[in-house]
Amino acid sequence: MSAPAVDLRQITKQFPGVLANDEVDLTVERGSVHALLGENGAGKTTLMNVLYGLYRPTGGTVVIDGEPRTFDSPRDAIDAGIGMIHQHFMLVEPMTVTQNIVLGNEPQKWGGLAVDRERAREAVAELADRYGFDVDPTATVEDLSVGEQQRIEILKALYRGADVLILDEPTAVLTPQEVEELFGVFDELTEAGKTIIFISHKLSEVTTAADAVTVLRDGKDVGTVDADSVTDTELAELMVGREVLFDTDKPPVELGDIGLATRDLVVEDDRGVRAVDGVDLQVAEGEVFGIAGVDGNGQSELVDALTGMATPAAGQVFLGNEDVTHAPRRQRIDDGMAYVPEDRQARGLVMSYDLTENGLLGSQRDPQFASSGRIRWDDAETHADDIIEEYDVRPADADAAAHSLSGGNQQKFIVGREFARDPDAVVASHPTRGVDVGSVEFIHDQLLGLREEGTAVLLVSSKLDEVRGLSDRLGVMHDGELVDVVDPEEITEEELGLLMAGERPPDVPKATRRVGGEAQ
Amino acid sequence: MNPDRLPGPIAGLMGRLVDASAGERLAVSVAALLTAILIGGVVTLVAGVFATCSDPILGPFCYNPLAVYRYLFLAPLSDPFVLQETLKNSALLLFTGLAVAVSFRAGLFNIGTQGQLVLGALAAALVAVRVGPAAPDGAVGGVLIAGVAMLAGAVVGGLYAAIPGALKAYADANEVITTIMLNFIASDVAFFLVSAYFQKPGSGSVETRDVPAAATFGPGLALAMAVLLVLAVTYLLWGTAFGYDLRTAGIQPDAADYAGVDAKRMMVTSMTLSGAIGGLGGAVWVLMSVGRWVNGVPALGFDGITVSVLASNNPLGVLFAGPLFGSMQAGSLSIDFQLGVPRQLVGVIRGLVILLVAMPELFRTLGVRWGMGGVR
Amino acid sequence: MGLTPAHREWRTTMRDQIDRRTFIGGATGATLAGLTGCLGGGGGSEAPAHVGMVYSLGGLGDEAFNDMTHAGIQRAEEELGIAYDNTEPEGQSEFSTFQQQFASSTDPDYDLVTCIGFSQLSALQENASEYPEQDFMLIDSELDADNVASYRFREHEGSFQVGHLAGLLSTREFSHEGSYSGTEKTFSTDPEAKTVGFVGGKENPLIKKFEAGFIAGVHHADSEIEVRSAYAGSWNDPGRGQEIASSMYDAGADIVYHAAGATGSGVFSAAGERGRLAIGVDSDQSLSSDASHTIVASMVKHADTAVFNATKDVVNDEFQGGSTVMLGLEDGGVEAVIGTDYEGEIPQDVLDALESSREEIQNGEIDVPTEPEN
Amino acid sequence: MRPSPTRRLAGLGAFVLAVIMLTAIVELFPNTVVGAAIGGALATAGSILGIMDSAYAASALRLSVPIAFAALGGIFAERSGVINIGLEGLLILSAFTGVAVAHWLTGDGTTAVGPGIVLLLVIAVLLAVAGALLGLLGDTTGEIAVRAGGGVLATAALAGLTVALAGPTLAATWLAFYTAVLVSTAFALLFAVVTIEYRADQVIAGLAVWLIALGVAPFASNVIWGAVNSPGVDTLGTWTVPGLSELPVLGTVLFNAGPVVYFLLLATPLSWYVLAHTSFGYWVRASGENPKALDTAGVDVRRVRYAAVLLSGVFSGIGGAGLSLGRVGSFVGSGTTMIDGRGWIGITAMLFGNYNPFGAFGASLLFAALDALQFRLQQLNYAVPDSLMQTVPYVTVIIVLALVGRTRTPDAAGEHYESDED
Repeated sequence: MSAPAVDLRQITKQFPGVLANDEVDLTVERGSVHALLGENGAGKTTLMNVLYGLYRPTGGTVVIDGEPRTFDSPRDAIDAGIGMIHQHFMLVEPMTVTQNIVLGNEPQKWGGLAVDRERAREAVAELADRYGFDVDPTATVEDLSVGEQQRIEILKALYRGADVLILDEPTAVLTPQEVEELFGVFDELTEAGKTIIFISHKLSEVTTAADAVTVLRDGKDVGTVDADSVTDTELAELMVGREVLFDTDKPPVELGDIGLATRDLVVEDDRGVRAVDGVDLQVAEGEVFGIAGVDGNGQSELVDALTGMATPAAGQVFLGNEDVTHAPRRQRIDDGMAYVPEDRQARGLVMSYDLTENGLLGSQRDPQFASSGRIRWDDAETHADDIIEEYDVRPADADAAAHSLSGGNQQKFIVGREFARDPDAVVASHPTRGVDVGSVEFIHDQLLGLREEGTAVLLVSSKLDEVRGLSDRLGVMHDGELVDVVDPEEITEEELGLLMAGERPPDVPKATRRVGGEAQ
Repeated sequence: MNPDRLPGPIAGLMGRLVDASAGERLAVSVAALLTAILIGGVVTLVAGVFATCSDPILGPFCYNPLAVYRYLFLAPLSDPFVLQETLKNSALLLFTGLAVAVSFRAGLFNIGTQGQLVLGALAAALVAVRVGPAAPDGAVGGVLIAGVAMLAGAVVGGLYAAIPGALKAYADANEVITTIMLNFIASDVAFFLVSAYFQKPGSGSVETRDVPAAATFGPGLALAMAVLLVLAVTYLLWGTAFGYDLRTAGIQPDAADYAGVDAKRMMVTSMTLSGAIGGLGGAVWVLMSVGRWVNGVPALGFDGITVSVLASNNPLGVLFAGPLFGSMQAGSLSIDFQLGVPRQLVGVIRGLVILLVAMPELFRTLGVRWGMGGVR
Repeated sequence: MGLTPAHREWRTTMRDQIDRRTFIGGATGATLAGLTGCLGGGGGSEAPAHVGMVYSLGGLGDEAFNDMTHAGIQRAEEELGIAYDNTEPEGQSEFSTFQQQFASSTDPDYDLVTCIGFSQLSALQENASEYPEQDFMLIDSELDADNVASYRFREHEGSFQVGHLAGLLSTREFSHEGSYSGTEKTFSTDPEAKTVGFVGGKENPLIKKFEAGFIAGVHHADSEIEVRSAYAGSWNDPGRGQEIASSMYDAGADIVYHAAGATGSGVFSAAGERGRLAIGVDSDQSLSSDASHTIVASMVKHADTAVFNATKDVVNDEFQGGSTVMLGLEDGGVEAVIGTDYEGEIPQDVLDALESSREEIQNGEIDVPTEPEN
Repeated sequence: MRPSPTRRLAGLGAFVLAVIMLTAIVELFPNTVVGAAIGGALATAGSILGIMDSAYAASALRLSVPIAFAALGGIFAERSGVINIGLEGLLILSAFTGVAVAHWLTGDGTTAVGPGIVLLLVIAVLLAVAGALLGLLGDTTGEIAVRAGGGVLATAALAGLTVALAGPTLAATWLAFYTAVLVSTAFALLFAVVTIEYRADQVIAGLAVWLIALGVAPFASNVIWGAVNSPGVDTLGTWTVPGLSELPVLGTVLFNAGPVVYFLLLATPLSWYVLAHTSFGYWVRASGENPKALDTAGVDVRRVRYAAVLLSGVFSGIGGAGLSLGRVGSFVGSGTTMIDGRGWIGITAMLFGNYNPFGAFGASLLFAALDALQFRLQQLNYAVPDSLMQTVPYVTVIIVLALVGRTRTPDAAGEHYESDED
């Protein structure tokens, strides 16, 4: 057997403060489809950027066709026959398909005075023909569908002589039909001897399309498995890992009325794709409702619609008894909704503000800190100090700018601020991501404390232990739909994995309905 | 100044203003200013070679940069006239610098302060002329007229700035381009309006009638008003929820959304506020400097950009940068007058300052290279 | 018509001045000596008078109005030994500043502040009462104040003369061999096309006087000649001036007269390109223009004389505060001067006709309008 | 390049609007008619049509030169992702430099071509050295040497050729013209360094370029001539194409014009060609729309942007010196200088023309034609308030922006681009 097409050995990539890849090994056989599986932030993209020459590894070797290589730039990687299709397409939208494909390697005529468009078009047509792509070389890219654009990207790599194609989450933006077609393309390509590496965090497609799967978790590779023999459940376990199980003993809480609910909620993403597709859920006061699911299955969009960051395309959102579907975010804040956002650096904190100012984010008009529009900075500072003390934020300095805090401390501050609102409803999106173990426990206790106070809590997390341990009921999302609502204490990890993969195993322990009434 | 020693609310405010990166920005501004002055000095020296004079300072050099800078910065101290001019310029630059700073703080490039000022000035002049005869005599009347005129200036300037704000918010039209265009439109339209309808009888130039003398005031009062306004706006930006919303929207729009700020409305509001301050500056220009609206309004709006940029859009910085440029502008009369160095030199230095302040990277690089960790 | 001795002398001064400009450089060169490097230091304190010059917009080097007044003060410097300082405002709002700068200065204490141009009227109204001890002179406008001497010109009369000349030349064969921009060329009229043109800077009552006199003069020669007028809307846009004049020449104009400051230099370029004629304004522009072969005549407005006389009055302690001197054809305040390259080329009957119309204006037989007839 | 139907519609709408505004202004302020509105309108239309002859077309073409060159320069810079609002400043600088050098070489009656060549070469060498130091000319020493040397040699050859072909005075004027173009380019290089190398805000830096030029040109005029306005110098004259210039209409418009008009007529299609048909054009567009796409395709975004900004300097140089040396033969530095906002109109023409060289040329021509029309109407005694007429381009652009929004601008315009960690 010949040398593997790609052999990454002990790749380590250190960013300031973050170890993105930790001695990762990856061996990809020629002519195979190899999937790289892992949660967001597991280091998949970093690893591929190393392979594509965008990053230089801190340690380890890149071996291509048995030869160790050092890439200083993508140009070197391209020369070595590696092509990458990024998650965000590197296409120039107002230019034509042909122009995009030949960009940087235009065939010339008249001694370089002009691009030989005829030759370029022919080359593209010939290439498309060879791999069975149906593209119009003269079409403008911005007029094409996402799936078509992706094929242009693939052609672009092939035009540059790529033998190894890296695709970063290629299905994330595709419709199911387009995914189907893409996998068809994979077959064509591997038949022609090309090698494919694709990044994914969707279990089902990995087992469908790949020959082998390497799973990354927290920057480390946790093993490579044969895609034909592995089950989705095993993959889910590998991916999410077994973390310390918290012995959270949740005292029974008297359930109140509906605190937070949606009805037939539909949310579209930027491209008009239905990211949330008809979700109905009710969270009672005094209940933690967990949402489990692999990242990118509509959780973010659901949270946006609930919190007023996005306007739903259809359906309704209720806060208590009130229909807040079209209410501005301001009103939801005033009505007692707290929100721990997923992206703390863009939304949750103003990075150049100090903690006193960040402590006001969202409460800047709260009578607690402002009287007739005037902010009482003393009270704001006391408030920030309280959060700092209670949540053990370090450095314990209300004058420190948010960007000077570590990610975990930033997160603790946000959680502290939101929970301190004494909210009626909480939407917490990955509240413990990037937080140290001790703090995780603390945040969990706070969440449960809110529950006991009769707050409706919606918890979104990709950590299975977390949602299972904290939730009274657990909803599983897949592809924009709420697949099922289960009893977190009864369900097995295996069943949960299947649900997350979009399958419905028989006899899943349903959550017993304990919610009082329907949303109005 | 140790903020902790100040009374509570003020200490809080001061703390807000002097945030973590203020030191760096201050360092960049000072470095940029010094570099611009240095380059300006070299330009002066070299220009002196091409000029002809009867008494060169040394060899072929006609101009003495040191003398030039002595006049630019120190003339107000020794020459009452230059001092008077400095006060006037400073007051006006405080208004326009503040106007620009407010919009920049809100994340909007309001290059249109000039146009807002021109129309605000026109409105103020017309209102003052119109209201004049109806107002009671004496100081009361003067205050009344001036008050109404300044209000008119602020309203017109604000409304005129609301146009690009609304275009940006609701039509996604780049405010840089629209405000530049609106500058030209403002001066052309004002010229037309005055020459066609409000021309001062018997005058050969395009100008309005004189505003009532009772309504005019000196640079002292104007400066006091400007400083008060700067402090008021400082308070507005750092002491109120509105200011918090405005700053957050300017610095991190996503976080503003998160905090429940209506970003689009904030664009219109902050542009209106900025324009109102610019329009107020125009009114002060009419009432303090000329006593009527005349064609050829000085480029105070553009100077305001310089002031704001040098002050890194911090109102308290404007409080220093405004008078600095005000003094340089007044001093430019002196260098022309006393040294024979063309006063356009100040325009060159002004441009250099903006250019240099715009590239903090340069100073960071230099700071690192020279081992000055403090600049980082 | 022709060169009066006074004018000959003035022409020499003007030539000197132009030559000197390239040498002296900074206009304040004369006072530079004692000043460099010392704050508030006074220079030339032994001079019998100090004059502060506040020029009109467009600045020195306009080869017209401002340079003319500059020539006047330079003559005073030479003949009377006075000292002077120049300021060139860049906008209308700066007039007041510069007037005040001179008026408030104590070292030197200016004996006279010369305010050039009608635009300074409003500013001077205030400053004259603000500084009652300061003597001012105002050119091109009138202010009734004890400390202001006003000098105005009958521009329409001079314009009538050049209009008359244009009208007379336009209807006959007339040509001049010369050069433009390095190429030999013939500059001629087209007797068939009975059209001449007028280009103004910004439209205002003063420039309207030029236009009115010019039109009247043209029609005095031949009432059938069409006069095309247009305003450039700017004093500093020669590119536009050139296009406007070109459009007039293209429409059949033989001769174009301008009263447009620096914009007017474009009129000469247009004439040069088209091989047509132009008429200058304010000063004898054939002396300074690069396109002197196109300038058949200039309507000279002796602002230099006004400046010189007022300065002399101050030196002799005879300052005429509160008076208005009106300078017209009669007293040589305005006159039509044949271009240097055209001396001796203008047919005698034309010169005779000009001479007689001049007399008729002076004795009141011709009443020159101050507002354009159409 | 391909405008979508909505954009085309918006462009058309804006054009119609401009025409309506023009007519409205003409109609609102006639000197004569008040009552007979319809008759007056017909008469106006008649006389407007009467005005539009070949001389009118030629005039509009000449007036459009500095505007269109600024617009072409702006197109290259902005399509590469660098917003250059300093074009007005570049026009001012080159207009001044051209006259200053021409006056230096020919001013005192004698003509000195030698110093002109030396000056030109010195600037060319400095530019080449700067380019080499910035790493713009290539990666290997050989490459750099060949390109830098080639540039300087080409400049020398051009200068030599000019001197050989033209008489001494004309040659000196041309040398001054070349120098002005190089100085404008050098200033554009400064702008490029500041924005690309030091990541200065493009808008602020552009404003600075404008303000500096607005100060430097009158300052230097004052130093050299003791006044903000220059004495007269010779112009580049006109080029008459033998035979063709005799053609009825085209002859006047196209074949008997100043050299800079020919340059414009060449530069417009050439710019279009470069953008649409050459690799460099592909790169410029990609760099402005999605620099990352270009970077990952292995092309150095930085060099592309430098080249584009330098081109904007070259074009602005031709436009500015073309106005001062090509036609007028002097520099006027008072007030807003003789450029008087033409660079800004150039930016509006660029926007109105949707970043297409032909579109920008058309828009420049339209604005220039409105101007030429305005002062022709005056001559027929239609009192058109020129101050209102001058707002037409600006209002048009605002309307276009309001209708079309930002979608027209290259996606990455105004943003710094840095390739990920090296």
